[in-house]
Amino acid sequence: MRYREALNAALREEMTRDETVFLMGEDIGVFQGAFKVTAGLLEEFGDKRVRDTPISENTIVGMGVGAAMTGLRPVVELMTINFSLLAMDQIVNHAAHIRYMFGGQVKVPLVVRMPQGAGHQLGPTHSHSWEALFLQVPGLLVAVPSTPADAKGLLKAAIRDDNPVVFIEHEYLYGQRGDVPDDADHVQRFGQAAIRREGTDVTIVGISRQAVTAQRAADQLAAEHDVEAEVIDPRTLRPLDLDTILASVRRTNRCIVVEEGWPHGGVGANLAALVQEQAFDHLDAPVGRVTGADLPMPYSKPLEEIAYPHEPQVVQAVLATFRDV
Amino acid sequence: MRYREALNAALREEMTRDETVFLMGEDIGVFQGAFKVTAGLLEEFGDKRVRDTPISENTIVGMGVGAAMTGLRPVVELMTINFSLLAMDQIVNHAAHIRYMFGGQVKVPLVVRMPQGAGHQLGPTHSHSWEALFLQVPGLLVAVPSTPADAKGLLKAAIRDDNPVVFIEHEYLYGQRGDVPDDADHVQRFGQAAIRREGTDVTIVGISRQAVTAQRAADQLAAEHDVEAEVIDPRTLRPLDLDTILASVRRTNRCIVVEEGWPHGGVGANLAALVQEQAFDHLDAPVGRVTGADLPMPYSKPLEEIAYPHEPQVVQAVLATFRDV
Amino acid sequence: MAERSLPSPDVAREWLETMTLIRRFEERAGEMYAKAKVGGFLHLAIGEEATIVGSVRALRDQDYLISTYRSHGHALARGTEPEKVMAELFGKEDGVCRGRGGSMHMFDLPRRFMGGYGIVGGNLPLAAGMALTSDYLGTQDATLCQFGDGASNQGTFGETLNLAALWRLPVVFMVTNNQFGMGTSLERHSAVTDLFKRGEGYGVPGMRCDGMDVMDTHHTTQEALRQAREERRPVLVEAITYRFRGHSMADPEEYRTKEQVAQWRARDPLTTFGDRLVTEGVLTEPQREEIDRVANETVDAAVQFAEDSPFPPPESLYDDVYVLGDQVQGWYSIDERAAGVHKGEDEREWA
Amino acid sequence: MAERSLPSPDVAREWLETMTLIRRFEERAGEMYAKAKVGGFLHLAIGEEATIVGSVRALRDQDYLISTYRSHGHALARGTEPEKVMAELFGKEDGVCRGRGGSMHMFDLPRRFMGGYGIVGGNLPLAAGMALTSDYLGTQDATLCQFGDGASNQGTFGETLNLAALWRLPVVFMVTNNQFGMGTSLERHSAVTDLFKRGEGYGVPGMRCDGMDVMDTHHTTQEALRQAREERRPVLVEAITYRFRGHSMADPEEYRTKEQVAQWRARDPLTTFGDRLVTEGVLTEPQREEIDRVANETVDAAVQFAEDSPFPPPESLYDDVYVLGDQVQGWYSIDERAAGVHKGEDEREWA
Ligand SMILES: Cc1ncc(C[n+]2csc(CCOP(=O)(O)OP(=O)(O)O)c2C)c(N)n1
Ligand SMILES: Cc1ncc(C[n+]2csc(CCOP(=O)(O)OP(=O)(O)O)c2C)c(N)n1
Ligand SMILES: [Mg+2]
Ligand SMILES: [Mg+2]
Repeated sequence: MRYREALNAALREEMTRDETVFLMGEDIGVFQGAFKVTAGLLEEFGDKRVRDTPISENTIVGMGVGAAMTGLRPVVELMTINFSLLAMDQIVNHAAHIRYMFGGQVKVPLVVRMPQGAGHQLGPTHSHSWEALFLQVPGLLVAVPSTPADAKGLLKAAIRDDNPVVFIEHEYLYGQRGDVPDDADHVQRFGQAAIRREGTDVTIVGISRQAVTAQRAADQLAAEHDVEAEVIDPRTLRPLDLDTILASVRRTNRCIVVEEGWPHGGVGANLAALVQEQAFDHLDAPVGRVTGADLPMPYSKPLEEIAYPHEPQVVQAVLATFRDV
Repeated sequence: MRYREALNAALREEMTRDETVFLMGEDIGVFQGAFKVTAGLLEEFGDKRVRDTPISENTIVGMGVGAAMTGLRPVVELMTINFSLLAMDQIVNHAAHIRYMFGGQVKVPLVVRMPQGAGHQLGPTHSHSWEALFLQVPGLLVAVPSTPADAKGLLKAAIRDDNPVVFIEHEYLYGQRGDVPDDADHVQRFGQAAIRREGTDVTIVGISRQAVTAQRAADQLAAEHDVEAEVIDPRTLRPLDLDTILASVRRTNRCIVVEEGWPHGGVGANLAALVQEQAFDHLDAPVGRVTGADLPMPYSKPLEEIAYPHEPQVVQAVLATFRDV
Repeated sequence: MAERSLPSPDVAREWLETMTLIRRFEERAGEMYAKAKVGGFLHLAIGEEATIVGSVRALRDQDYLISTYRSHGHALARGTEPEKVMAELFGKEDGVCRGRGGSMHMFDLPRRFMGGYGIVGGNLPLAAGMALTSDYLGTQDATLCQFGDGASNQGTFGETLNLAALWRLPVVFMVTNNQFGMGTSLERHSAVTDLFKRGEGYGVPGMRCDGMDVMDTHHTTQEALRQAREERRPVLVEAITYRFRGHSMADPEEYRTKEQVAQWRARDPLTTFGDRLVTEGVLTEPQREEIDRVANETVDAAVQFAEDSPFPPPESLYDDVYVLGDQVQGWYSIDERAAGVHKGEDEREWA
Repeated sequence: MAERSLPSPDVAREWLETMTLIRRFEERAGEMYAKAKVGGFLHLAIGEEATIVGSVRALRDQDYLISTYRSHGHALARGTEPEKVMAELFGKEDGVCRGRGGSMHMFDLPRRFMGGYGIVGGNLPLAAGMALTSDYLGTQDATLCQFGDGASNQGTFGETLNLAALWRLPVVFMVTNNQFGMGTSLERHSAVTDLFKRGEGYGVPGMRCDGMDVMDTHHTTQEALRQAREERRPVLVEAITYRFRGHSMADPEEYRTKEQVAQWRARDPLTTFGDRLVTEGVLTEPQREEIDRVANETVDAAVQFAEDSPFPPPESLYDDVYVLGDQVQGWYSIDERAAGVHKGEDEREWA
């Protein structure tokens, strides 16, 4: 099953399971979704539960917050993460803060879905990877599924959870295939990292689509450099399963984080800080980071190619951690 | 001279120096500014150059971008940083990206001023410290002045620079006094950290208002614990003077970063990642972080007090780096 | 505007009692702020009591009410205990929001007072979302969304009105036009000063009422709510009023003249409504004074309660950041204050 | 609408030439996209040429023009070299934006084409800012801001129109109503479908024109620009038109009927305007065909130029992220690709 179809199945199952779950977003109904994630759902559930909206990001997220505060479970789709900046105030100052600032009187069971990522030559303003913006925000849960199974399991968990969730999908992953448990009760709970590949020499943490790049790089490292890398996909960044990452680093003594977003203040920076704090004496080399370039994403293919991480950069970063031995 | 007056002087001097410099913002004119930074400027320069705006954050920043693209040097005031989320799209997808995405054909000499910080019991939604959000964004310059002299020197440099600048002031600092060079040509250029106190035992990096907390903590460390801390104030986060920080850490072998914002993905995380990358073999302890609590800022005084950094926490974090020796 | 006739004596008396309570409560809150018992920003609605009580009294118990950072009056009118509102201002554990929100962030779920919000214009989308819930669940509940003249310049205004009209949501948008957005007067922040007309381009019809007249405000809001409820469409109501005090406690008020303030104070809704009740024989002067005395007593008790209530304990700092459970048992933080969220920091036992 | 009379023969011919060039250019761009010579999103304005040429021709050289991600036509009408636009689509170094922006982000400073923007509604504030510059510097320049029907639902629409009216800025907001925001039809995204009326609540008068008629569009835009320029106030113009192709290249178009598309195609602005020029004797059939041939030749040359142009070299990756100088000599990055910005990474020489 494709990642896209897994998300579609999760939405269908949860809408069937719970009458209060409904979808709002731009072109999710008649148009079937910009990336076809919601294909067929309008026909199946009707326009009360699959609602096309005008282009008003801040307001559709805010309406989701209001509906969530009063008993519904809205799943809002932002066509892409690039437009989430327009809804930042509703996501941070409202969705994430409301429960705390009102002393726990109300909950906000809202899911805001959005795909991110570069690689399709969409250029500046349309190629962002911003998990690092959202992981900063207390009150939010943040998911970054990299496989069809996780896409389904995590989305189901997100919809059932009583906290506001920023659910970050990836445009490149939509077409990827993978096995998906079709058990409608299977949910993948947040805060459980996945070890995608076991290894003893170095720990590679891959975020969102870069979890896939990390695995490919690991295979290359084994085949060509005789380095056995352990690949970890955190799956969610809030909550974060740091235990699994630390346990691995304490065995491998080396750690590389791979992400698509900007280098400063990114997921890699956060993990590097946490890992060196918690496993300082276990590190034989600095925690390394492979990130997107520090610039708006250029449109031109050859420039875009070198502006976000690919296997060679991961391999190089890993090998670098051995140079000093 | 107070920090507030230093900013006022910078605005007055630059407006006098350059006819194309003008101010836009909510209640900056007739009301003299929510924090009185623009006091007297409407009277002195008239309503063409000191413009009160409606409450429309995204649009006033966007108008600043458009005006900057066509030859003016707008200085936009956002009443507080808490409202900057509404303008995020114009700041990131427009101000920061326009030069790059149009192949360098145009520049955006825009300054967006905004005060941040907790301590006045403004509660959730009104007590944010978000330098960490902006430092992620390539294309922006980011300033976090902590003294009246820097407030003036950096604001003048920001107005004269041809790049878009996010200029982050601090509500607590507005009333603080300090010496300020009254030479109208004195500018403090970006990318030069200040060593606020010399020391040999540990490097404390303080951001924005926390640079002041760091100095107080350093005095306490010297007086009560016989620890000589070197205190560094980066002054700007983009560009970042990492050299000065690294040179210090290579001497002290210990580093603590103090900031008011949230812990995950903060300035401390970014510096911890950079310092362990660049000075790994020089570190005798993990780079430590003292940050704001991982929650929306509570209104209640005793809770707010413990929810952002004060001297004791800095002292404790510094002493912790010696425990393992 | 033709003068509206009075409601039944009991109703009229209750309205005056509530308006008086709000006035005395806010005056005292101001004093407590001066004594530093209350911190942060304190936005008083003194002068706007007729707008508040007239509109809130047009609501049914099940209807949703949502307001701004200037919402003590809305909470009190909705029935929230004055002592809990005062305790919130004091930042105490017994405050409506356990001291977490403060003056700008009141909330009372049982009474469907869905909160005060600090972000100007931020509550409009929430209101439409609440109305969407009523529509989705097929109830007869309506939502009343209060915001100011300045807020009508925020992008959320146009976005929300369009969506509410497009989806025929049962929501009434009430713009409390008190002539100023902070220090900026209406004509200096809005190109069109007839704010009730601003919704027409989005398919939302407008009405205007005299916000200094509790009866006119009540009558207009009631009709607007009826249309929202029965005809299933949003309505925009503009209430013309004035705030007698500064925007917040720290406001030199250089943006308006003493004369202007005096003119509006001459129309003080408490006085005019009270006088009328006396003239029309609903109340005797002694009864009117009694209402004032009772209000003051209630406020005294509220202050005492707030004084006696404890501050929230430090251990409660992290309460309610998340709904904890299977998924969120705690979370990583580097933060020494975060009890129980230090999983994995074993290596820093010494810290 | 009363049929407008033709402009002078030379002008009429030039309009048809430009409309034809845009049409042929975009058809070819679509082919190049199919051949994967062009990447990303490609939004064609085929069907909207009369709206584009009619409005752009109403501008003076010094006026500012700003558009959206659907702006090849605006650039070409403004005079940007077709080969540079095509090279931009190819992501080549000789593209107008050196291949950095692509189809959605065209820009041509000398011609005051102030750019295409990918964020719906994002260009309205910029346009008002440009008009503010004209006002500030006391010039006679006006700004023409192009956006779509869907964009009129963004918050920036209301915010910007209010500010432009309040400050009397010389800007014309032109909503190109092509009946759809992506797959969402006008009546499904806007409660009020007479979009030209949407500005009234913000003090911006509206006009409507037939966007399939280049003369009517030109006449209306010219009058709007005159008012903006001379009476110093913004105007909202709604052009009724239709896009013949999908929203972007990947669009199954399930949201509209073949019949509807056919009806609009029957009003193809190239055909109707061309026919009229022939009927009224401005052109002979052979001359008309000649125009088409020349347009095709120009496009052939543009494609050849784009093919021959080199891709930007890797070392240029970081060009123009910043205006470098005294303050920004480079900046820290952990990024192996960032030549010259590795100050301080000496300890990782080995890396
Ligand atoms: C988004 C945002 N911008 C600015 C502010 C600062 N601010 C608080 S109240 C206010 C004025 C609002 O005026 P109005 O909407 O008329 O309400 P009033 O205060 O008159 O009740 C401003 C600018 C804010 N809280 N939120
Ligand atoms: C803020 C934002 N939201 C969503 C999108 C995705 N998107 C691109 S074009 C478009 C439709 C815009 O419709 P309209 O304004 O009518 O312009 P048209 O495409 O018809 O020319 C959408 C939703 C975007 N680019 N920006
Ligand atoms: Mg007001
Ligand atoms: Mg359209």
